[in-house]
Amino acid sequence: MSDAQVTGETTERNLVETINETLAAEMRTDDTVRLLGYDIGPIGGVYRTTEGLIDEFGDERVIDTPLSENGILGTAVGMAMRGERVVPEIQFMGFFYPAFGQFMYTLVKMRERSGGAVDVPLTVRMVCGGGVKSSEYHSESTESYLVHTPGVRVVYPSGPREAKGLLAASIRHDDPVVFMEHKKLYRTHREPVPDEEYTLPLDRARVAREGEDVTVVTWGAMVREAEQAADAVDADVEILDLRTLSPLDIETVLDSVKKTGRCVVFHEARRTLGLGAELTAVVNEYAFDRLLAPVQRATGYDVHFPGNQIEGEYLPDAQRAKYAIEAVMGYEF
Amino acid sequence: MSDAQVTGETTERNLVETINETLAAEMRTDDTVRLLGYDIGPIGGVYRTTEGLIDEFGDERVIDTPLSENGILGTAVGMAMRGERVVPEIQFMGFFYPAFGQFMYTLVKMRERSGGAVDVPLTVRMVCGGGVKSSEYHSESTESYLVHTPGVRVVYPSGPREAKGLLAASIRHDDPVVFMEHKKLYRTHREPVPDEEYTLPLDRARVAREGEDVTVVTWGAMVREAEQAADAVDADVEILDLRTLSPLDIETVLDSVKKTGRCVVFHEARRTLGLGAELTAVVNEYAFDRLLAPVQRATGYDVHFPGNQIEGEYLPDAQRAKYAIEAVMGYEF
Amino acid sequence: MALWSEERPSEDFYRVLAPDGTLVGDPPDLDDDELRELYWTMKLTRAFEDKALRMQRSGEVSIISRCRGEEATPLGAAAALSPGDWCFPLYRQRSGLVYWGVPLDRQLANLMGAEPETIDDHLPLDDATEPPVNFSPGYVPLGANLPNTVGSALTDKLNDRDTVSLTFVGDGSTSQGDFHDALNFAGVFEVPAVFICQNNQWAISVPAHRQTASETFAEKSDAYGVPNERVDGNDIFAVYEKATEAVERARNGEGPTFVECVTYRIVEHNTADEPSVYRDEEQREYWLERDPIDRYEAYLLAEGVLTDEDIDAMEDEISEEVASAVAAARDVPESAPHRMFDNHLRGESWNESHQRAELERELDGKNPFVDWTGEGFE
Amino acid sequence: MALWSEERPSEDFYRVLAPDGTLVGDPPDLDDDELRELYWTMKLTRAFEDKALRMQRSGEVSIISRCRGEEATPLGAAAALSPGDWCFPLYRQRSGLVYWGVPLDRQLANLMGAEPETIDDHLPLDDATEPPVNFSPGYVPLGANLPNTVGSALTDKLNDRDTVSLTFVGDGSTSQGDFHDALNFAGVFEVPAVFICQNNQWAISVPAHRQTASETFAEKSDAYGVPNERVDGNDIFAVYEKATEAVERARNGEGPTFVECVTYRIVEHNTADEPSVYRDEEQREYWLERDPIDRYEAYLLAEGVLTDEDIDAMEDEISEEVASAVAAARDVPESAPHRMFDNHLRGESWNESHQRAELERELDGKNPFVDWTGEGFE
Ligand SMILES: Cc1ncc(C[n+]2csc(CCOP(=O)(O)OP(=O)(O)O)c2C)c(N)n1
Ligand SMILES: Cc1ncc(C[n+]2csc(CCOP(=O)(O)OP(=O)(O)O)c2C)c(N)n1
Ligand SMILES: [Mg+2]
Ligand SMILES: [Mg+2]
Repeated sequence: MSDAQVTGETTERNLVETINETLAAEMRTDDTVRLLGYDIGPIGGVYRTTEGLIDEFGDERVIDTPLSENGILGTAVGMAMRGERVVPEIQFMGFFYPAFGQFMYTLVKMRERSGGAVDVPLTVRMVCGGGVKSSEYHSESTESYLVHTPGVRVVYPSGPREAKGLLAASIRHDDPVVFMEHKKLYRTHREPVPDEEYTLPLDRARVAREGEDVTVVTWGAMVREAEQAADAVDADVEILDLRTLSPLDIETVLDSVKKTGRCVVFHEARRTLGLGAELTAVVNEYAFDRLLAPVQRATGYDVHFPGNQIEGEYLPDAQRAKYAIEAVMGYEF
Repeated sequence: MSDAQVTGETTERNLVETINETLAAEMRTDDTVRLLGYDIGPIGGVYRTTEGLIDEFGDERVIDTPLSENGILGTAVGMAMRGERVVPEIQFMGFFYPAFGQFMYTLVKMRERSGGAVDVPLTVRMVCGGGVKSSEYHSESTESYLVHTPGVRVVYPSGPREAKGLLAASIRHDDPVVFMEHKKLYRTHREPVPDEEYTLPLDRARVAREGEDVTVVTWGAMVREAEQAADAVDADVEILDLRTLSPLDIETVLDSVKKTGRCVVFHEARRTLGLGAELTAVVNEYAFDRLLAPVQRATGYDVHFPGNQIEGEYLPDAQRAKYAIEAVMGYEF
Repeated sequence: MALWSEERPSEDFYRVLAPDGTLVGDPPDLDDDELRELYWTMKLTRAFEDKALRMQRSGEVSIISRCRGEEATPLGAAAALSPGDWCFPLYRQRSGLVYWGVPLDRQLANLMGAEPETIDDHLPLDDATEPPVNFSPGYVPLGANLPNTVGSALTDKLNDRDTVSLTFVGDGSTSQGDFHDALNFAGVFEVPAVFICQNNQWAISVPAHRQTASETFAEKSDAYGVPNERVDGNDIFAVYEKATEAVERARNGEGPTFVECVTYRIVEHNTADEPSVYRDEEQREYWLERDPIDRYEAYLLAEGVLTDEDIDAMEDEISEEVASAVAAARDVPESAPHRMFDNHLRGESWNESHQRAELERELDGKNPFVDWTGEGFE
Repeated sequence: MALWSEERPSEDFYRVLAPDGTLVGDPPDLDDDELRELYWTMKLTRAFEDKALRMQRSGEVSIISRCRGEEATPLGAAAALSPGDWCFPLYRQRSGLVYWGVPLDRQLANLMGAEPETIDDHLPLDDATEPPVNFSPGYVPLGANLPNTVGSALTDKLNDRDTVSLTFVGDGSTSQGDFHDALNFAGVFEVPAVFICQNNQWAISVPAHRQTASETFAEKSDAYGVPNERVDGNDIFAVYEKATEAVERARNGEGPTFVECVTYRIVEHNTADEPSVYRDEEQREYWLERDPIDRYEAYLLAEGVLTDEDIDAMEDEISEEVASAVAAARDVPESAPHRMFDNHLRGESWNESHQRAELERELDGKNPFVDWTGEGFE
């Protein structure tokens, strides 16, 4: 579906169910789809996203591995080099870092250094995000490390409906993809998800709400916070759900900001070199004379993710978005 | 010295000699300074920066390790936790990635998660940068991965004179520091370096040249390219040599841009989420109504570092800086 | 529903105290007070963790991993240390911390999500409460403790000190690259370090036979020229004895040792886990019969080191100690939000002070995004 | 000046051909053509690399690592493979590549810094030149090849194919976490992989005894339940035989094998290195006497498989082959700058097309920073 065009029956789904069913559907239609990770087999994932899959597909399709993120990515890349559409799981984004070697040397680089001869058609599922009173290491949003890196798509759905089409597209795509799943979205939100299969483009932002006064660029769990902010603020807000963080859909961002003249970037990651920096720079470069106010960044702070008593004050929310919107609306030269 | 105040004798030095002599000087005055890395002992470093040190200080101060970047950082952190001022070496920044686990989990985080009880007073020397016809992996400038990470200082000298004061300050400082050494600077440039010992602040940019029309923010090997561009362009250019990339000296940047009204960020790293993005965002946020033109980023491209036949076209140089300066000088609303 | 099969590890290991509490080897040279202290520590640890579990169920604690059924391993290992030594624990070594007096109230406040600075403010350590063994902060990222321990031990070696550094690694965590780095560096530099492999046979849902094809975990250290031992990890005497030998070797400059302690995670991985989903919980019976406290209690009772009355009295004391820790931890106020900025870099950068001000404004209900000049909010 | 001491590795390993070329074991079952091909391959490799070294000295090649004196190891290993198998080489396995016909001109163009797309354009592979064994691109980051090899082998196992994946690891690179991951995964999943440890006793300036405290590299794989062999890496027969056995085991579903081949880096690490700075170059003598080509040549001459005239003729052919590779590589034009953008992501993102346009403008002498609207340059 190119965005809102899927018709037909829908079923209420949360994100866990959607991921689970989409994985199953892809595995049914393509035998080369295999899942790799720890705690994905009999336990069905610590968040139950792979529940039941080992029963249906067996332990040669749903493969519990030793406890090494680098081993998982390195093995997955080797499988992908041989044509398998592997879907490795990184249980928490905060535990991705030991795998940074394989990520940098093979996952994002194999195709380029082979001059296009060797593809790595894998999709790394990475569980991220805070707000569920977990420990600091379990709550990180460090997509900047991924987005600064060439050679990999970074996809980040804002809810079940997007997730279904984006995950199917990621698995079928021949580029390596990191697919981010925000754990707060797993169970808190249900929405109608089309029953029929569909894919969504891996390079296009979604206009989640149209408006004339100010553009809020956001993604993941922040999209719904942005919607609340938009409802609460005295301005006509356009919300862009980026969906794919790399490559960026700069065209859609620029079109929107040129229309509204104001922009807020709203994300959970730390501010310094968070994606808000890049978006601000791009808007500044190509829409400078249309800007009625500086771009503002409503983000997490430049600290290590704090303990759970105060994560609520760290994390951006509708209120913080509202402040940023009000600030740019009130700006005068 | 607070910048240009060191007086007395100077000697012509290149960067390799300066690093070598500064390490030796710090090791002489502080027994807890130890070097850790591979190829730092009898061979004296693949670029000869540690030449002779094992002869003077022995193999308990200059410690050749097994070939594991993660092992080096992890061991160094354990030593630093016990009060040693370890100076681990990462032979090439492109080989830093397997150590990203130790970097993220202990080096940058130990102090914060111990509530300040445990310090990690180490200085990681990291050899970076392109332009010497080496292989792609040996030429990377990926400081963004470091700067997006809280809890570590990132220091990047533009030449021998700066390097001496910054390296001494880094080693003596109680925060963990990554000290970046651009390999192109090692031997290409000699300049008078004060003989007396001095330190430079680890959070202040240097105004490398004063000017009224446009601010060029840069660092490392690009400073001298920026100076050439400034000489060649028809504008009065102010050049800021950042020296410390984290934490950023935002005050100096804003003061300069508010004065000149124009800004170019000039760096070797890839553009997307390169530090130019952050600097552009900060200038946009706090000096928006003083800007006479969009901030421009003269940078590397968003690709993996290319092979050595075409690295010259990848790398920014005086010509690229000049274009950017001319562009912002010529901008009209 | 798929369940993992289990492969019971060989019990061809060093054992002193049989599961029924009878001796099958020589007990270590400990006096009655010391024997009772080990018992007390295991009981207190179990009571404390069970309380924390209940507090998790009621929402006061966010998550806890218990060492129930594994208490003898961290305890026997830590007890082999001497004041001034260094210990680098993970999250499932509480009995070791309890032994050396890491205050329970501070541990609980941490489980309740307080920032370390808040704990230091409200439950400060002083000369009386500072544990005589140095404990690093607990490590959550698996494996990260291991190279740090080698660095700590190397420091002592290079400074000619006879301090020992001891650390732990789970069966699952032996699969991390950090394990390889640490054992390798330890062997090459012959550092005074002791590595305790707490093999409880599960890494969340993944059984040990999926972690490695080697027959034992102990033998892994051969690859690094590091000597090893393999012991019954539910036998406090066996663990204590081999850990003590390892600590002595380290202290005498004879280098590192790796000790595999075979135990079993009879409970959930942590409070977010439900093991019956992935394993046959009947296996627990076998291991419950090998419980480290039960067998040790049987031994102490049989030897007359303890009476049933002693045990009753101890249980009362333990209840009180736990209760007072709970009370003290509950008295620690919620951490102040600005704590999140503490202890990153020294000094206060422009960015840090600006963001601190933003947070303060937000908490005051003011707009934090209206400093258009970078000169601060008025 | 400090020099490293060397520790000579035990020669208690599998050997067929003594350093003087006499048999001390059973030679493999190879016919004369096959025997001559192995010889030819080593000679050609050496001549090619020596030429590349000279081209480096004259500035045509930026850097090269030679396998001089180590040719038997990669060759014997690669020769054990069959068409359709997979090989994951590093940078010091050229004899293996040469054996399977990876075109010399393409290899040289790569050493001359050409982008892979440029090489494909000007020296394309076709059915005639495509090597029958699949070679991955060479790996520079040490260790990274190892888990990829496991993934490749696992793929074949899961698809019930009898393909084998073979890879290499230097003595130094066994210290990387990737080594641990790969051997561990290989053991657990019993994959059809063969790991060749090319122990040339040096990692740039660091000797093998500083890499590990284990006695041999071979025994490291015990830690992963992976069987191992240790052979004279300068003995083409020994390497070939043990590699062949390992490949057969893998092909028969009997899992992975680790083979340590003991050799010596008699030359510089690469053309940026000067070994006399850190080691006593007199040690070379010992190893020069154990040269793999010399001993094999002596054997072939003694057996009458080769005559001196054959050798002269071969040397002429080799010179010609090298010369024609040099000529072909020199004919490859400098890579076009825009190649740097190729083969990152599929499709062309806004960013990629904009930056391509910027580069093009810059090359045309136009200002690339004057698109103020994002709508492109006119
Ligand atoms: C690097 C890393 N990856 C993943 C996790 C998530 N995790 C926490 S505990 C655990 C299992 C650890 O198993 P084991 O090492 O056997 O220790 P045990 O919990 O059994 O004591 C996992 C996967 C983590 N903390 N760190
Ligand atoms: C991860 C990584 N770290 C460092 C390097 C730099 N480097 C290239 S070769 C080499 C030595 C390798 O030694 P060894 O594994 O024994 O292989 P050899 O060169 O002897 O064949 C080093 C340190 C690298 N390529 N990759
Ligand atoms: Mg375990
Ligand atoms: Mg070597």
